[in-house]
Amino acid sequence: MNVLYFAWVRERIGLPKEQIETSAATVMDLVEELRAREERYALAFSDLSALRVAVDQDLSDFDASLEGVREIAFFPPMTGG
Amino acid sequence: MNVLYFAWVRERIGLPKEQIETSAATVMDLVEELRAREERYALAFSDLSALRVAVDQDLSDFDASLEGVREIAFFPPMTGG
Amino acid sequence: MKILVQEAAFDAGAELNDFTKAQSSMGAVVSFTGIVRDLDAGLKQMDIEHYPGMTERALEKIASDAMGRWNLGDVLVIHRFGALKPEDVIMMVATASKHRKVAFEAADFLMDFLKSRAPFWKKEQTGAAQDWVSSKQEDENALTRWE
Amino acid sequence: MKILVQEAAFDAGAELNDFTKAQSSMGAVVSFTGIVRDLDAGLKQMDIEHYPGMTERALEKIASDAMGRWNLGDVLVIHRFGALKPEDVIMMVATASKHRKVAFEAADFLMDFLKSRAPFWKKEQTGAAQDWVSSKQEDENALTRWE
Repeated sequence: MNVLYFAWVRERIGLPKEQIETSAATVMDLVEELRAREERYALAFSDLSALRVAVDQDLSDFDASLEGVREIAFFPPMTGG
Repeated sequence: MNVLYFAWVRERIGLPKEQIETSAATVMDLVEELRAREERYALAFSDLSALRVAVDQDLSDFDASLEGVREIAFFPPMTGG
Repeated sequence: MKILVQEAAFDAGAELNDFTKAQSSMGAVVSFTGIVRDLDAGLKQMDIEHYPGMTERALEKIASDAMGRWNLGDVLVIHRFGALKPEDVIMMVATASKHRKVAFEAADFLMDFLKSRAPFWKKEQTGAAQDWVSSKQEDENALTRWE
Repeated sequence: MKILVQEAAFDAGAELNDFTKAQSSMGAVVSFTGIVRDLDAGLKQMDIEHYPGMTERALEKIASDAMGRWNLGDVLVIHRFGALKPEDVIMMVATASKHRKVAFEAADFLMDFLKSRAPFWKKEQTGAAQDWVSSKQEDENALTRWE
């Protein structure tokens, strides 16, 4: 699965994108997996209320299923316009 | 006093502007004077709810005083923009 | 504040760019452009009559009221009179503010007052017929929003 | 519907004119232009990051939602990404309708959703400091107006 990071999430984790092999069933499961990996992930995902997630390029929720999903992205609330 | 007419008021009366000597105390008095003059005035001023009045270039009311007034204008509701 | 009442056509895009360039601490610019709409019957010409002198006074009052009511960087109002054709630009307003809500609200306010408080009258010519455009009760009602 | 996501600068006035000229039965055009605001501390640069692919999807959804909700002649959305300087134009939207209220409302709607539902992130550089612009609760709250 492609995992993308944007803005300060990308900066904290230190990369914009990575390929992850996972059997996580939901976004939240994947977050727990990442948090357990390394300090920089734990830091980036420490406050989920400050994060948004997109599943296959649609804004989604942390309890969304990852079945059949090819791309997931984590980022702070958007500030366009 | 300069009396100005715009839009269909101007068309009904048949002129855009005239100088009128009057001792009318209020706009309404002047309207009565004009109505009594000729049919075309009576026609133009037949329905005051369809008319607006400006006194010295400020939107005003039919009971406004004409004391010291130099210019008065009659016209239908405005349709700018 | 720039207020123009003129017979000549104007370039709304160029005016928007000039207005925008003059802003440095204002992040939001809203513009409204009014265009002569074609009619089902086929519009030949739209004549816009106005009251020289009072028009400028009225527009200045409306623009000043907006500047007094909101924190605006600037206000632009341009309104044409004379003979216009379908698709001609009739008028435009623009507002600049730090905040988008304020810029939207002020432009909306300008348009509501310009519609029923600035002395312009439109006449539509469709073939043989000529008709003065009637004012709408909803336009008069719109003003109560700002009381 | 014209939706552009680009790094290059664009001419908002020329875009407004093109958009306006394409209208014949719509009398009202509203535009919003967002400009990089200078800061008290002195802004050196604003970097706009975006999510290629999702950005276009999100903007198309927002524009389609507006077209579905109101009777609009057309909708225009242009948003830049990359490195911008103070006073640069960041983005613009435009809406065309028969009625001014509808054109205003639809532009307001587009901006509300573009602000918190399109994947753009702004970072401000002032001298040595760099800060991601925080989202505002009021921007999130603004969306409830359209429910």
